[in-house]
Amino acid sequence: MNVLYFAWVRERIGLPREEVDSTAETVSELVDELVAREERYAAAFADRSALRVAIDQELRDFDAPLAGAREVAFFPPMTGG
Amino acid sequence: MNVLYFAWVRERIGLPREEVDSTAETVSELVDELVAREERYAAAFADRSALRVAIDQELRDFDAPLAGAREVAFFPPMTGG
Amino acid sequence: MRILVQEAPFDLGAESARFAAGHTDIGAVVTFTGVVRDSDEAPLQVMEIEHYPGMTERSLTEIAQEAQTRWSLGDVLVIHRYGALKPGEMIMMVATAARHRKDAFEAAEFLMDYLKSRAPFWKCEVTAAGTDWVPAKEEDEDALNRW
Amino acid sequence: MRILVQEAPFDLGAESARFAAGHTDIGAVVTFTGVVRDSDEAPLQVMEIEHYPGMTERSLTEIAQEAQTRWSLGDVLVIHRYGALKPGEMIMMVATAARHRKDAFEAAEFLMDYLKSRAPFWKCEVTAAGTDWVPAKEEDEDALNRW
Repeated sequence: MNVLYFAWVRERIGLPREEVDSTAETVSELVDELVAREERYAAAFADRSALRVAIDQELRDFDAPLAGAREVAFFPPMTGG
Repeated sequence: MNVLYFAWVRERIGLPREEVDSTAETVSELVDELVAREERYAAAFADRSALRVAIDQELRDFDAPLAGAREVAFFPPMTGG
Repeated sequence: MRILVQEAPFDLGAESARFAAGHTDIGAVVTFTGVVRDSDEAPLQVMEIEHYPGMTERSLTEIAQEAQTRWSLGDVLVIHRYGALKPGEMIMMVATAARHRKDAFEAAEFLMDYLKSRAPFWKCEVTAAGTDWVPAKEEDEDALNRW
Repeated sequence: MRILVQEAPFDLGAESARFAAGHTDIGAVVTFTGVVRDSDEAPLQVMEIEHYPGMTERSLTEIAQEAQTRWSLGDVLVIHRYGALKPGEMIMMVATAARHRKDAFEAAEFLMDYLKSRAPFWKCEVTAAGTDWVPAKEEDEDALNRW
């Protein structure tokens, strides 16, 4: 699936998007996999309560299932307006 | 003193302003004098609760004193905006 | 602060752009524009707006000054027309500028609530059926109680 | 309903005038404009606004539709920019049109409250001291609870 990063999450991980092969069933499991990979992911996901997640462009919780998801995005709380 | 009328008060009395010689001490006494004059004043002032009064361009009550007043205006509740 | 009472139309676009331009210490601009709406019953031919020259300017200035006392505002604009207006024409506008949106919104609503019931304007609707002075609404008087 | 997400500046005057023009069934138009404010600490060189193309348009459309469900509105406009903006530049605007002022004001405040915390934009302040991602404010999240 396509994984996107925005704002300081993007900066810490060092790229705006990547294709990830994963068997994670939830967002949390996907984050666990990423964190186990490299230090920069661990830095980005250190405090999950400071992050928001969208599945296929809809805001969801970290325990949301990933079945059928094509696009998962991680970012800090939004500051529009 | 100068007495001004606006909106339907003006229409009922038939003029927008007039010079009135009066010894009335309050707005209410001035209205009593006007009402005693002619039917058109009685019609305009029939329901004083439906009217507002300004003395020298400041909203006041009907029991406000007239001492020193140069301009008294009568009108229905305002509908600005 | 800028208060205008005039018979001529105003240019909402130009006024809004001029009001919002060139500030770097404000983050929020709110405008309210009142438009002549067609009557609920008969088609409206004209809305006649009468006012009390002198007292109008004075009361609008007082209301704007009160808003500046109550909220932290960078600027305030009030424009109100009088005379004969057609449906769809703009009657008036207020604009507020502030650092934060809450101040700009609240001040604009305050201006509108006071202007409705405390500025000496009276509206008369002219339809084929005749002329009708628009009555003041109790809810407009009630709206003042929240400030 | 009109939703625009763009890098280019918009013309507040022209947009406001176009939005308010030609209605005879609405009496109230409210606009809110967000302006890049100078930083509280160091002078701001540039405000970088990042967004999530696709989700941005979708969420703005959902927020505007929700406003139209909750209030009786004649029209809604949302414009939001992204990219590099200088102090004093306009970031975004919303406009609402309604028969009555209460609906127009409330809907505009609702749009702003949701747009602040639910539309995928992120602001980064660039000063001589470096770059800082603007943190979300707790009061902005709390503001959603009133709706």
